[in-house]
Amino acid sequence: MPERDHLTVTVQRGGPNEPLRPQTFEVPAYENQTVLDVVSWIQQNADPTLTYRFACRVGMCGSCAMMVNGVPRWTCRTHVSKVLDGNAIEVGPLRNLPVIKDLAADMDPFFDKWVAAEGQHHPTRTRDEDIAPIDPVTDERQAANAGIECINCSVCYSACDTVAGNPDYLGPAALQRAWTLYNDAKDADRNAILDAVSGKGGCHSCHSMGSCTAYCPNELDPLSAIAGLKRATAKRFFGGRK
Amino acid sequence: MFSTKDIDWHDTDILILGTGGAGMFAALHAMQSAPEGTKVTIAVKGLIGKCGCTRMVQGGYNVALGGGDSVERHFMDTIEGGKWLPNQDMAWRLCEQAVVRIRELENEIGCFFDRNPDGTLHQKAFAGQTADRTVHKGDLTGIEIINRLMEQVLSRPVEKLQEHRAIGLIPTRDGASLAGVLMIDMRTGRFRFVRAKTVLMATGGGPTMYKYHTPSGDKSMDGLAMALRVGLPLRDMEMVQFHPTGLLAGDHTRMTGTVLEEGLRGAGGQLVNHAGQRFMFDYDAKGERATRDVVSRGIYAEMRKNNNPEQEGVFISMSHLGPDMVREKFKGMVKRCADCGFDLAGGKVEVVPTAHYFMGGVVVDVDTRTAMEGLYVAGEDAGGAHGSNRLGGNGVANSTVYGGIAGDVMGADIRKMGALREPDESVLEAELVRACHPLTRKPELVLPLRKQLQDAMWDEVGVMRTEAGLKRGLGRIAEISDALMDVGVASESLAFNLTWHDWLNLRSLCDISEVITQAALARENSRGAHFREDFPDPGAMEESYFTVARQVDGAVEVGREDVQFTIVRPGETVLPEGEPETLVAAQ
Amino acid sequence: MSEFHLYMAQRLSALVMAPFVIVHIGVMIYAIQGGLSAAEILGRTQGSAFWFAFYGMFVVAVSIHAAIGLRTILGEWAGLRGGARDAVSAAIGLGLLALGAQAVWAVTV
Amino acid sequence: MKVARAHPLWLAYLLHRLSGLGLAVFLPLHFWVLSYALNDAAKLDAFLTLTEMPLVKAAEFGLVFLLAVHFFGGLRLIALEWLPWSAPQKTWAALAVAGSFLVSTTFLLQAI
Repeated sequence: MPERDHLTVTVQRGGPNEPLRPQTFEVPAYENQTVLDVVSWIQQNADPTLTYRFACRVGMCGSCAMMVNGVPRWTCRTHVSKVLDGNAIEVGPLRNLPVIKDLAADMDPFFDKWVAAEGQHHPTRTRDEDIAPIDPVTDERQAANAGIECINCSVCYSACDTVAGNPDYLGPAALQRAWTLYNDAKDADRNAILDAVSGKGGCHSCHSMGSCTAYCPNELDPLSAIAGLKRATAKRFFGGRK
Repeated sequence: MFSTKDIDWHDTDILILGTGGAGMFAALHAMQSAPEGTKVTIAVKGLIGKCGCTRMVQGGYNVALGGGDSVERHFMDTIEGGKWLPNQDMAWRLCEQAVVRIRELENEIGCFFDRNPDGTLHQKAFAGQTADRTVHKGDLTGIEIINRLMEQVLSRPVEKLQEHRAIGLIPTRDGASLAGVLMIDMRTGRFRFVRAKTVLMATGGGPTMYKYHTPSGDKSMDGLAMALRVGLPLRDMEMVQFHPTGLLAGDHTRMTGTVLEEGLRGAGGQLVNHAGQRFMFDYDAKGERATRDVVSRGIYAEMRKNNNPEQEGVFISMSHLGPDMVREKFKGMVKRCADCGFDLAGGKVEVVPTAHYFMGGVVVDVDTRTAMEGLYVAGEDAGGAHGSNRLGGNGVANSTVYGGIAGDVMGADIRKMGALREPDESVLEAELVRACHPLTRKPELVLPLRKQLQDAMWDEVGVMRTEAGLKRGLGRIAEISDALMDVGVASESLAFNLTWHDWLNLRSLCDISEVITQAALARENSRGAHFREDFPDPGAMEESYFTVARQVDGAVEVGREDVQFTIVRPGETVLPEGEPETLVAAQ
Repeated sequence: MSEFHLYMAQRLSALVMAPFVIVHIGVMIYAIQGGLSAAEILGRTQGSAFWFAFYGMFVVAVSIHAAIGLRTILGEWAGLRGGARDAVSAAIGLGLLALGAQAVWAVTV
Repeated sequence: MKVARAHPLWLAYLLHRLSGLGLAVFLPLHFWVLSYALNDAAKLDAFLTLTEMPLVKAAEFGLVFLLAVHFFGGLRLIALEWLPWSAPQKTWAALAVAGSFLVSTTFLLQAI
């Protein structure tokens, strides 16, 4: 049993049409309790008007990311004991995205940038052809595999101060996706990828501050992926071909 | 409170409800097959690709790609796994088209599935399969499939209605065709009626009316509840698949019910009861490696024997395999447990059977068409392909295959359709009134009723069923259902009002819970996921029937229809003579 | 100039400056021993084509490098956007170049 | 809400940015002082004697420190971006700071 029977939880309320304000709740403490459970308890028992978002509950969908004590996290996979500051937790909507209401952020800018970074496969084959044999251990494939498990939760985007200062910046997740595709032997248009990440707000806007890698709940490394893109674009500039 | 004048009207050509594997494939195929200039709209209760269950697929994708395996073998496994209840034409099309769909996923959508050292696709065998057939990406196959599909959809000119919840299928005045779908724009709380020439319902099933359940939190059977209200026939509604090992962490946490993967048992994980003893060999010669339904019943029986409220479940123990080995082989699972405060590698974790997948659904043909013109259904909302039991790896194959088919068929059918249809205003109004009902009552907590329903379903309509229990269940569901109508929701602001949606979710769950229970009463034998303690025998395969439920004048009626053995009869096979029974090496 | 070209210009100017910085710091450590005097500095540098080229290139590189760096900071920290930001940073670059050229002229010619 | 971000790489970024900003502010002054030589060597001398004052010395130390920090930080960045590196970048960041301290301390010791 936990030592304390209540947690003091401060939740950021409000949205575009109402002023932002913190609101504090006393929430019963349990042994097995995630930050999502705490937020859910408030909505289900104390204040039915609280808005938040979640779906899978197990760290697969990336719907429930929020700022928890100043750090962007998947709330469904964050045990309360890991973030407790004394007896308190502060929860807010993800940073760097417009707030829809309370803890729910509008993720559209994040996905618009995913698309803008050419974050979609450019086919070399059709459904009528066999699947290409691909050696799983080549360096190229390893580089592609390194970032492939991103669940687009936007934690890195929210952690990044370059995004905060530069609204055009595509952000770590989109650029990591571009790097993954650039290393995918099946992708037909690698030049289009390099073009997409070389424009305004592209990979060259990154200052390698590494918050993306430091806070990625999946332990991925967008920082290195973005460095890879910088390297590839520089190489192309000097006439080097991949 | 609201009148139909408050509804925003919105027109499109093809409307797709849901962004799982079925919805997104439908959108992509509709873009390819429909005439130029066709407007395609995709609406979803959460965010595109984020809500729903395709993303949560761990195991993989069943597809026969040669090497001894064949579409015939995949088909036979599906029929035998479904205990001869599947619609054979649907099952055949599933197995046949999975081959095309997996190539599409790899070649056009850009998925990357795990490879063998020689570069070919790696395939493994799940329980109930007679060949190494399941294509996968580690144990996060769903994430790879959905992320790649999502990118393709986002980069195309598809209209996106996110956080739009469908609340009613609105037919034309004669009731023969669908005019459109009434929705709530959850972000603003406004009603929106979307007219379309064709509508695909791919909202996913998701039996979350059970105390322990695996599906995503947004799942609440809305699609099937809408189909029920509009009078469509629903088949196999008693067939709820339980996964044997859901995490048990108390009823105050959303972690409870989430799946601990099948592979743990396959790798030698042991199940021990409250007394610290292994028990699965008391129930099946394969022990922990028996199929999902058998292990679920074994665990359930042990739980009943124990009957200790302090320690409800049983334990899965991996530590005898060496904690380091477990940590390495099941990295994701160990981390997930650790994040939630459990030590899977070195300790033991309390587990319980958990409602996982819904085999039942709307009666459709092999082209996803329903009895109502303009309405198509694919994925977990559609019944028939799996019969009484779904094989691991057939779920995502089903949603992607039939989603794609639905897109093709809608794109073709729309050429024959003229103008948008006019809705039956009285149904539109009735649906509006229904959705607004809680806003006219005194606000109360919704959660306690949801917990009551989940307890009732678990106790009376769960892993093992009896006539007496099912009848008790009907009574309990009716009480909860009535009580819900007296629970109100504060109506000051309807913008992103989750509690209103909790109410609507529970409304759908109550309606479908009743159908599940009625269908379970109607099936007086035990097949696949459905187990009647008072009728433990499966009955003659030759005389297999499936249940069909529909709502007539506000009451649920369940009938039986004979299974048509259109391709193969029980006791026969479509495999060539001399084919070995299984190609999987014994473990 | 695209963002990419600015990036390359900044990285390349940095690489050009790297040896200059080392030599410059080294010379300063050497020169400061026993105190600085104008005569000592000028005696070393005036009329030297080497030091003219050295500091000339240094100044060109530093003007480019600093202007691009400040352009980023103006965008991210001062919220300046578009043409205004480009104009201010170009002015800073040109100003640095002018002042730097004047200093190089004074010290080495 | 206060944002938590004080991890080593972020601090390295901040140090690089602030040192660059500091150098950019100092540079015009530096150029202006040197330009005195054009007109009047004596004026330059008068300014240079100021360098004997402890405060000015400290300022100079600061400038060389900034230059060294920015120099090593920049090399770290280019290595990180352009070399297919694999070693943890934290090591690079630490090395850069240590190196710059070494250089500036040498300078200070020499100057005193």
